[in-house]
Amino acid sequence: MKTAMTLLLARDIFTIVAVTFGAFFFLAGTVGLIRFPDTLTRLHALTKADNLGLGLVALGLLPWADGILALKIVCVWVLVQFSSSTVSQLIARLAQQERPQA
Amino acid sequence: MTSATLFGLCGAILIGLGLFELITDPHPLRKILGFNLLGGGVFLVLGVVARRGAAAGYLGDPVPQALVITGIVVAFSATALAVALVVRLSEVSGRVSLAYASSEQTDSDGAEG
Amino acid sequence: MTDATIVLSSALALPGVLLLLCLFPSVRARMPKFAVIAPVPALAAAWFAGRDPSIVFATHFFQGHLALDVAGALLLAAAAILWICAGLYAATEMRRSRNAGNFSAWWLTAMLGNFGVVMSADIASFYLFLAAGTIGAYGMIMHTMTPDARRASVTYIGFALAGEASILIGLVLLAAASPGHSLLIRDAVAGLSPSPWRDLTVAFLALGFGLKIGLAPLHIWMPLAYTAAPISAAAVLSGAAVKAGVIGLIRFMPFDAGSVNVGTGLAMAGIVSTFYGVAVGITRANPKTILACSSISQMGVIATLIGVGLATANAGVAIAAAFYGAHHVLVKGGLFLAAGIGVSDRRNRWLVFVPATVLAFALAGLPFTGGYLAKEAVKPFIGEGAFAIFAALSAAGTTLLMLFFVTRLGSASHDPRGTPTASGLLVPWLATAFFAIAIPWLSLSLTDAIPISEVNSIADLWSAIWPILIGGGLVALWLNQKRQPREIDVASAADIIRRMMTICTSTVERAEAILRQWQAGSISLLAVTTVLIVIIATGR
Amino acid sequence: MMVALIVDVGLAILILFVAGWIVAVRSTFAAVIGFVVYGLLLSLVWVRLWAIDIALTEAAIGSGVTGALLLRTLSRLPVEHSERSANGSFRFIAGLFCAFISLAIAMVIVALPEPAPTLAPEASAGLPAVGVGNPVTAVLLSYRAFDTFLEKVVLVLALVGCWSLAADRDWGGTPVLWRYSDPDGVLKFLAQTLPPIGVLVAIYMLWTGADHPGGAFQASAMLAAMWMLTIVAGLMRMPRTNDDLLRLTLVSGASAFLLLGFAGFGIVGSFLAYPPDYAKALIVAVEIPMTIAVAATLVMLVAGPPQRRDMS
Amino acid sequence: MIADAATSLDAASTHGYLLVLAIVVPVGGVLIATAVGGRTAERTAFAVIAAGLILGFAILLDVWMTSRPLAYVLGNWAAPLGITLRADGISAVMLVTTALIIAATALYACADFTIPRDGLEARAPFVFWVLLLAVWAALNTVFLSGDLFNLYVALELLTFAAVPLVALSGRAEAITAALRYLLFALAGSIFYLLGVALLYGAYGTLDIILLHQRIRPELAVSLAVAMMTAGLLAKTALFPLHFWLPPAHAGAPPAASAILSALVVKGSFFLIIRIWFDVLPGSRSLAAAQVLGVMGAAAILFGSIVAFRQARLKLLIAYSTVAQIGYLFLLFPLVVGFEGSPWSATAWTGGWIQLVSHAFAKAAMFMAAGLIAQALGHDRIDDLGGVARALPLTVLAFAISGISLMGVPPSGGFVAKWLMLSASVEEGQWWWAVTVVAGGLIAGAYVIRVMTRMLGPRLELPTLSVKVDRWRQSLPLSLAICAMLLGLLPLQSLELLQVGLPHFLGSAGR
Repeated sequence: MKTAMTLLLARDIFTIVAVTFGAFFFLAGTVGLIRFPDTLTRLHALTKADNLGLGLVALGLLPWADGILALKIVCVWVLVQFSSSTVSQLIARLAQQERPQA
Repeated sequence: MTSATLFGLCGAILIGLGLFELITDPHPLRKILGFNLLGGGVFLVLGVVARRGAAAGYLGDPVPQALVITGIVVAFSATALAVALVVRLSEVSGRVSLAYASSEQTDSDGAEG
Repeated sequence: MTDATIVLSSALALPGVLLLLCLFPSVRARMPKFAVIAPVPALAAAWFAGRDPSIVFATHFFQGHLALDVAGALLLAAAAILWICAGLYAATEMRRSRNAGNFSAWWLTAMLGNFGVVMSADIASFYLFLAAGTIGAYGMIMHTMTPDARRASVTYIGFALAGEASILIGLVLLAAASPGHSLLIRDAVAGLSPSPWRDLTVAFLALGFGLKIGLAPLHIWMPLAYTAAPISAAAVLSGAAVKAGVIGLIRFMPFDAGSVNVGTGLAMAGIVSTFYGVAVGITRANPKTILACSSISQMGVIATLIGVGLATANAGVAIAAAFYGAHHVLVKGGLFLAAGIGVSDRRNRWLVFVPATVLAFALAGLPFTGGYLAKEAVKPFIGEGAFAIFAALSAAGTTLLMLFFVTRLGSASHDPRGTPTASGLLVPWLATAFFAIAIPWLSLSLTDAIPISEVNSIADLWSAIWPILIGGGLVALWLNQKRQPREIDVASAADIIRRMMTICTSTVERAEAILRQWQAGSISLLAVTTVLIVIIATGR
Repeated sequence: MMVALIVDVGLAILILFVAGWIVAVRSTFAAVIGFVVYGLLLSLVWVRLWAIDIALTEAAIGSGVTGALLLRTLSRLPVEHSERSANGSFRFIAGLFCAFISLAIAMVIVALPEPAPTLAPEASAGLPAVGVGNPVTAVLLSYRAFDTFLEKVVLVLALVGCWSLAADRDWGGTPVLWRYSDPDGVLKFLAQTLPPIGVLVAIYMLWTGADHPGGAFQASAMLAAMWMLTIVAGLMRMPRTNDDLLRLTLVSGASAFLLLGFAGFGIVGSFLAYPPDYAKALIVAVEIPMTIAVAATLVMLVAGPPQRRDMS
Repeated sequence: MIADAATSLDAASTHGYLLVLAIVVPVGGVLIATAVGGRTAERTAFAVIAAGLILGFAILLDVWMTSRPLAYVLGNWAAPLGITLRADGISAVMLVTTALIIAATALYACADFTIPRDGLEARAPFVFWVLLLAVWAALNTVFLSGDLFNLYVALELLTFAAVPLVALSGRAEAITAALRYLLFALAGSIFYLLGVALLYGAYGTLDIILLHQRIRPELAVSLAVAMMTAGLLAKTALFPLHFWLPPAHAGAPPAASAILSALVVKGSFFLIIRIWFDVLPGSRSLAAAQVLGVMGAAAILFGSIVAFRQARLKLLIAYSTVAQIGYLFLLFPLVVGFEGSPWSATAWTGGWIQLVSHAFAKAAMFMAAGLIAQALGHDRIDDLGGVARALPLTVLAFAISGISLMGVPPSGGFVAKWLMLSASVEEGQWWWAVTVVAGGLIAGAYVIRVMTRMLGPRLELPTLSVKVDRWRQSLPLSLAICAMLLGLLPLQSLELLQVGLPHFLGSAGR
């Protein structure tokens, strides 16, 4: 009984912490996107922060989801990882090509 | 003040903005953007109507929702056609503008074929 | 009744069929000859109707109604004869013309309109034939395609359309007042008296028809048109076609009810044009122009007559006006033919001169000519009392103008080569001249509907002769002072109108150049939306 | 509830800000980017209005495909600084009018009747006859199927109109999407791995659309995206516009509707009526060609008019 | 239970399936033509035209005989949930008019848009035949649909079919005109959609009959009607919203111009009529009707004068369209507010006869102008000399349609004007009468101006760049004769045009 209560509490805390951190990373990433000088550094900030942020948010939501829903959440995270890494790579190359000295 | 009404007012303002852009901006592509803003506003009004019509265990009246979906597709088709016209115009005349090429349209040669 | 239907509709059917045949180029080429016989059924119809004064009625001809009363029959007969003779003339005249076919297409259209106007008994078909006549006349005037002809045709159609617009309004008002909304002219005119817009209606109609018959100051088109048109065309236009306005006045003026204001106005305009025509005419050199001016003057007399009848609510003027008009049809048509033939051919110049002079005097009302009868017919209305002096002066003026015309005839078309006149031109002319003298007597013997005092007392004769003498004296004076008549551009007024039109239309066009911009258009979309929102929201 | 309202207010303000930015910003490119953002925010609004189907459609078509289309266009237009209309008074008057119109609409919206008239009861009452659980799908494919049918024709017409702007010599040629030179095959890799999943997702959306949010449009947008990806990566070739198979695919959606309609004539005795017990099966049967057709049309519309005959 | 009322009314008509076919057959044609392409497009078009003519006349006959509106409930889903197709008198008349004009245009167009023998389909022919059918489908839907949103889709269908026709020639001016047209039309249709949304929000139905039963004068309705009307005015190009029309209609190929000027603008006008006379309650805004009338009058005078000033034949004809559209809008002040009086019926009939006769006359004019432009290689009015000798039938067609535009008897134009004039006189609104007459005069001016040139002698040597065969010339002539035959109608109101009109003409109500 008591253990169940604590478990529930732990799950809440875990979720809150994880999602908060995730949101923070998103914020940081966005700030970086706006503040950083050139494409590559912006890209750096964005990808790192967003992937981590999304991961944390997904992680935090997992305990609330039953099987199929959890699977969906994981899928979302994986797909975003997948595509965003590719896209950022392409953008990076474009940026490199457009570099004056490169 | 329910959130439905709120978004309804939002839609009204969007309509005004879109209309303004559609009418005042000389660049055709921007006009097309304006049309889409305007459309978004109108769809929002329709969506608000749907939301207010929540009944029978649904959170919204499905009929206007379906109308919005149809409307979005129609608006996309319109955008595609307009954009194609703009591109073709710039290919033919080298200009992206609604002004007629020279001395209004009177020099458009009436003789076809 | 049925045979009446046949006769009346055939009078329109034959020209119509020939007109349709014009669609085939091969037939069109030969049409000038065929067109000669086109008026024959109309002549038959006139004869048929003239025999018994009871109105001949043919119902439902394309939901239109045809009718012919004595007044109509008189005009129809004269017109038909003129169309035949002028048609013969045209067949010769058009021999060298490249597009004679088109000419006779217009010719037939005008003929159709002319007959139809005289015979139609309901408002719609009357307007229809009026329009047909206008269009045909437009084509004939334009035929030679010289710059003058073009200018004349455009001026003519402009004035004619304006006149028809005025008539259209009048007709609509008339139909609105008509009991049970019957479109029969008789019913409509009869029902006019209680109508609140009676004077307005009559005014619109009078204005329109006055324009049709070239009353001053709406006469500008007339000299231009008759001068520019080919001879045969000028003959039928000035003779027959112009009577569309006369028959219109006869049919649509509510003589029973009367209308003092409009009647007076019409009479005033008539008196003015009677003398204005003379005054202008004697300053012209071209015989055709002089004849046109004489038409203005003569139509002025008829307008005065009808105006008096309208003001005094005297229905008798109708038949008198018709009689006077019928006489004018043939005389004026004939004189135009004479002007066309000219006197270049030495051998038979007298064949032109003598009849022309007779006709000239006939127009002035010389006793024992048809003109004398015509004057007698109108005398009861504008021959007595205050109008006696008007009648006398008009006769004098006519004499002056016509004699002047005869002299111009001698000097104007004088070419040294002296080419022999084709008999194809002479015969129609002489025929017309003969009928011009004969028809009034003939019709007088045929029908007793025309009120003329049979006894020709010496006083009557004298009253008819002395104005002619005065006129003769005047022309002698006028010619003695060796002043070469100078050309005054009649169309200057028309040009001024045209210039004013150009100015305002170009202003409109400048406005359009602004409205054509996206900005103006889209702003007006917003404005229209706003206006509609406000009005509809507040209007409920 | 209060929190939700605050969130909504924030969302509304954000959208208005983005819209205003689209209107105000000088660079057209920036405006287009802003429009994509606008679309995404709008789909959030749809979520907040509990219209998940619309949210998906808006995100997929209203924002996604339209954004792709506009960006594609920008890359084709000459980079000219659009002459801002110097005419300030004109803009001012226009602004006044627009403001008035917005105001009027706002007044009406505030004054809309309570309780709001609705067709939700009728719609749900009709569901058993249609055999699907998602009322929106029922409206789209049964109650107002005629709208959907005509709208398929609209798509086809838009494509014909788009093609009609080709040069005469290019007719029947191949439209050109981006072609991305990709030495170390990252994109190719993505284009090889993502599409199977995408197709799977599309099928899932299509299937679940019968009973839950989702359906043909969303699925077709997904398919279109996958197809474009493979084309951009160079794995597939754009079909020629006079290719018979392509033409058949494009009209298959509307044609399926037409056949279904006549089937209704024959079986139930009314155009576009479903026999009660096969209703769901028929609906899905229509949705499949419809999805493929719409996907193809979207791709072709983004690609634009045919360009060069010698493409192979 | 109102729904039941509507359905019971709709269930009453037996031949309702004709309405579905009238829409679906052209749509099927579009799909087949698009799918197969090549020479099939043309063949499909003619097959559809044959069927469409039969359908149109069948519907007209049925409505005429039963003097009841036809109706069809799509998918057995009655309003308000479903969509109902309805054909009242005016729909039937418009269906037949459209079918006739499209048939003539197709015959006329085969010469311009033949698919090359080699089987390879070419751009212009393919696009033309597909879009011709699309225009037809859209128009029939506009005439038949009884559901406001369905009408919106139909309206967009019409726009998407019309715009590429404008741009078909591929010249820069044409494309600019098409773009202007599209953007303005899109603004118009989105306005309309907003109105639809508001009406649904207020009454929870889109069905015209149900709305008519439920609607009350209130703010939402006012705004909705104002927005819808304004949007549709933009698509109808009523002065001062006409700026897109002349270049668009003058820049299109002649066959397309005929369709656009004769039919397409009438589609949105028809919708305005639907909203004003079928949706709105008897108490319509008189002031707004007067405003529409004023705009119409301005269009008549302004358009005619500008037409008179044009140097190009096709532009002249396009501006005359601007003017002729104006006459249609006199119908509002002449009918609204005089419901029940016989004069409203007179004006109503006059307006519709004007619409139909203008459709015929204007199609004929554009076709004639197209032939002339083909023969001479230009359409400069001042250099038209001698055309009458080269193309007599074409000039005759132009003249006859000109007579109808001028409102000179015998022509539909005259009957229409007569009815409008007498209505305005009877109702004491004489100022409309003055406008109508003045408009006729100016129309006379521009028609006469062209005719004088055409009949005139050829200034330079004849250069017939293309030989135009007699058969082709006869097409505009036949259309012009149709416009003239309308002049044989009696000068009184027609019952057919009032079939299915709910309330306002007293006679033959729903």
